[in-house]
Amino acid sequence: MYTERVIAEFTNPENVGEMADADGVGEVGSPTCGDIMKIYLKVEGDRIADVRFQTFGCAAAIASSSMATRMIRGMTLAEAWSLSNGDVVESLGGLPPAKVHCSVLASDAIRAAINDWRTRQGLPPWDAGSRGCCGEAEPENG
Amino acid sequence: MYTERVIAEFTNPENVGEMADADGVGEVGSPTCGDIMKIYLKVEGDRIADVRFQTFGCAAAIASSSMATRMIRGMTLAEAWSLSNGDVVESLGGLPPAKVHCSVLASDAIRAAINDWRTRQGLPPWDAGSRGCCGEAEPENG
Amino acid sequence: MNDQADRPVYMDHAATTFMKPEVLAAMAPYFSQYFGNPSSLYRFSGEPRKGVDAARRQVAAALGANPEEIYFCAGGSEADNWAIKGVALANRKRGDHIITSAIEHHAVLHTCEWLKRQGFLVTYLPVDEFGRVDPGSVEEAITDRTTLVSVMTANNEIGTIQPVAEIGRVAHDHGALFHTDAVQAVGAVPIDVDAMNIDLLSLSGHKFYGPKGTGALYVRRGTRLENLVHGGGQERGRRAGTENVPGIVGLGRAIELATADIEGHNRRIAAMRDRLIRGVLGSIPDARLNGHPTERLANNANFSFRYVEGESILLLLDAQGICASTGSACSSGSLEPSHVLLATGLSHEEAHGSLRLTLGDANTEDDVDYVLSVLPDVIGRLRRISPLTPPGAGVREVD
Amino acid sequence: MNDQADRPVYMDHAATTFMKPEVLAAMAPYFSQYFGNPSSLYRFSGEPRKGVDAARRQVAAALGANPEEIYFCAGGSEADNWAIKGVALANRKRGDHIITSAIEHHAVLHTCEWLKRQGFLVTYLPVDEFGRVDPGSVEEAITDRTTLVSVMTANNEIGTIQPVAEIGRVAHDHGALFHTDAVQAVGAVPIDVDAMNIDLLSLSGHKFYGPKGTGALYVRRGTRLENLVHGGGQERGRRAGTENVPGIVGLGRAIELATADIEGHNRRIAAMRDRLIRGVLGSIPDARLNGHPTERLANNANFSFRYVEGESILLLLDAQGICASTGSACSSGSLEPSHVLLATGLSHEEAHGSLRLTLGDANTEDDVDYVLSVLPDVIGRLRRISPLTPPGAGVREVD
Ligand SMILES: Cc1ncc(COP(=O)(O)O)c(C=O)c1O
Ligand SMILES: Cc1ncc(COP(=O)(O)O)c(C=O)c1O
Repeated sequence: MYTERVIAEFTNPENVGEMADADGVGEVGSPTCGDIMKIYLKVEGDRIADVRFQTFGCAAAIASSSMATRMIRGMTLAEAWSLSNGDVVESLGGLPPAKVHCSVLASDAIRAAINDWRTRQGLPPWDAGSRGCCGEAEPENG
Repeated sequence: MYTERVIAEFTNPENVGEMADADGVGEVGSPTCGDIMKIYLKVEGDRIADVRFQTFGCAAAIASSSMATRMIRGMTLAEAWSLSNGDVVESLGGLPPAKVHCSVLASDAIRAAINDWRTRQGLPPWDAGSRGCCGEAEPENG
Repeated sequence: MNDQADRPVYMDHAATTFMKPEVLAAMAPYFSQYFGNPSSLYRFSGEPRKGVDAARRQVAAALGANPEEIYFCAGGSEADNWAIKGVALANRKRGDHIITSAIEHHAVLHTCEWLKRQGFLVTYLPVDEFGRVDPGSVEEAITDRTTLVSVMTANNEIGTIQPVAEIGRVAHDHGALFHTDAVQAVGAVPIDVDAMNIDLLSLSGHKFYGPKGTGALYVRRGTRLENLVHGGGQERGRRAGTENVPGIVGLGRAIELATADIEGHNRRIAAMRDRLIRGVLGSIPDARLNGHPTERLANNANFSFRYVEGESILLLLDAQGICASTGSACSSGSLEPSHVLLATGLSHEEAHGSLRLTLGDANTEDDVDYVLSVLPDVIGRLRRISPLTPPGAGVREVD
Repeated sequence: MNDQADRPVYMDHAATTFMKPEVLAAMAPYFSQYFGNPSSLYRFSGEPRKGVDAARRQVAAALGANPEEIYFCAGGSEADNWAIKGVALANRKRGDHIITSAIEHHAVLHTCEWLKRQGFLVTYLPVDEFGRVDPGSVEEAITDRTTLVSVMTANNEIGTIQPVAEIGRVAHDHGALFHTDAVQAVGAVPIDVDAMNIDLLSLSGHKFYGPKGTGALYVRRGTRLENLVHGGGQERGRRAGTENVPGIVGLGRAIELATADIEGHNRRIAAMRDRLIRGVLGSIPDARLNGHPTERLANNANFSFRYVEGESILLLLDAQGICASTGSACSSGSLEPSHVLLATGLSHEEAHGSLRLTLGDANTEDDVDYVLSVLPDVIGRLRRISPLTPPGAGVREVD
């Protein structure tokens, strides 16, 4: 069901681990939903100098975290903010419909980390909307 | 589903045909039921000297007619009257449950022929009961 | 008795067919090698899943459908039950009326009887003397409450092919769904679900040289349908049960073979059938062909022989090594004549004296000759036993 | 990735099994040689009919039942649907209440949900931390309106074996029928329908090295049961559809093999299982065994590993050529934790981190060693990624 890129990203994820001295940290999800994603950012100027993640979740969640963190490294915060879950899915070569929410979680966690950094800087948080974690199941067929 | 004896009796039936100068004729069944049996008797004294049958029906009906006529040849009319359908079934080595009614038809036809003979002799008919032809289906299982 | 019983002249292909070697070959790797559950996550499920996917494409291609509209199940009876109960129950709020025909298979008729016991109304359309449903009669029967029209593509006893496209059109004009039981039609009648206005279609693998215990239901995208078998999420949540992978793969291969050259197949089979029909009607008096003279399955010959009963014919043919079938079925207490033959207007007697010979891919012209050499004598023998036979009637001398 | 994917270490026998060569050998003649319809009248039907009859005796013998009480169908899901809907609908006049357990297979639970939509009342019995149903809870739940109690013989996820004889006794004491889903139990739990007070029992061929798409329902003589699949008169009028003769024959042979020496089989399999359990719990901290310590299927090992999620475990094991299963299933929008594990009192997190390893006849001690050599590292890797892992937790050093 997963593409080879997803499996490769999952089995050899990058940017794994805690970051003790992070400038911004974002955590989304819950054990009830079955996925938790935590993103750590090191910010230099308005750019993401370093990024780490920790994920509890399925292969798609881990692959999405890894891919998303690789994508935002070096981006400005504004660029990282506008990274959509669709960008992540595309870079993974696709995700099964039931797994798309994992990529949403990844971009949500990034935004949470950015807003954490903004708050620490005394800046007002950007408006992230609210997407929740346990989305409603779409009927698969008819 | 049929025993070898039924198949043998059906493929090589005895006593087949019309009897122009019969002393008694009995016909039971109807095309609607799917079986018609007609028995012709030649009576000498109180004995069945000769017997013929004509049957429209399934293999069990034809085999039952053949077997029943073979059994009653030479019997007294009273003996033939008391031939039960169970006797016929036994001589055939058994009939499938759904086919037992064919043997009933055979003994009914014999009784009809005997009573025809009795009526022609000015004797009162014996009481044959009434068994009809399209019996109620018994539930096969449970 | 002859000793051909193990390899008789088999003319009962409408009952079931042998499985083709190509089909078994396609199935073989999935029994013990690629045995994994196609729904599992590990790579070992890849081959089974590919097998099922390919079969779904094969079935879809044979029907002019999309693969996502094909649902595998365990046979024609299940498909019929599922389609009819599924549509009736899922659309109950919209209406409680179902239209079908008097000559459907019992899998349809008994399902409709069950729905009647659940409070549904069922109309049974009559047929003409050839077994055809008049699309105009659908028009007359259909109401605002009608949610489903179910008429078979081709009849299993007399082979009559129905004007399904026209019947489907009438159903759609009135907002009803159209289901067709195509169990006998696959491989003999070219199917295009769009052109034929079909919303649901039942088929069964063992009728076209595929495996027994396999079938499929075509369900047009967006059709409201309740499940028949509830449970796991197989078949996209619509039909629970671990997938019968070898069976599904075999069904796919079989339908591909059966629909590769329907026209050529029909030409070959119909030539034998026509010779059989001419030979029988030419050598046996008081015989008639049941079903439609032209709108019939290429492999179907169904006769009524007056004065005799079908099971007897069958067993005498069997004694000569010929496998055939009759509409005269045995139930306790009486012979049940075929509801199909009665619906075409036959008397009970004629309906009882029916014989169905259905040809298949392994039959040869020799088989036809053999049947033609045996059948007149069989009918003659039984007529000599029958009290219904008028003096002189019997077997015409063959010239 | 290793390249064992085609012949991996397969430890998912509760999902499905390979078919044994003896089973295929038994089926082989019925595909293309003895292909006739067993219900037909001609002698050519003799072999298929004998094959079906023999299989019916084989299944009956395995259950301590009479052959006339065995009805073949297309799998465990169909058998469950049939038993539960069939009893509920046929006995509706007597009562509208059904009792089942919280840890049944979806084939039972979703069927009960369907019945609820038809107006029935359903009680779901709780289980203890080991997944056992207390017969006393049946006693409490049962009322005058209860027509059916359905509790599985053994659970498919955690392997817990239920006190079915006691549950059946309570049902009978109150005039209710007792159905058990024995799909996972056949070949592992000795069955005697009389001693165990069972009125209906479901089984599925592909769980004990038989063919996929085959199953049977045991129905005690005299049980009121509606049909699920209506149509032809097959299976003595109770389950329509041309008989899947090769499948039925294979099912018969498979159940005969599977029940020939249950004790010896269990001894061999349980020895491997116990070594597996000890090895896993000994080398991986924060791991627990789910299910009952002793009253469990010989082939079932089910663990929860804290801080990690099951699908990830599965896919890393797959990358090492190991086929396993998890209770953590994916549905749109969120991970659905196993209803079975939640019912035993696990938290969502623990339920998500479950791994099921189910052994089978082809597994060897080497396979156990291999899994034990791979699993600690897999769990360790995922724990290092997880934000839930407390500092220091991870993998215990093996000494
Ligand atoms: C306990 C249990 N019941 C029912 C089923 C359904 O059986 P099948 O998938 O063969 O229809 C299964 C297996 O999937 C099972 O494990
Ligand atoms: C027209 C028709 N519908 C349905 C069926 C039922 O198919 P199956 O016996 O494969 O369930 C048959 C054959 O028996 C049939 O001929």
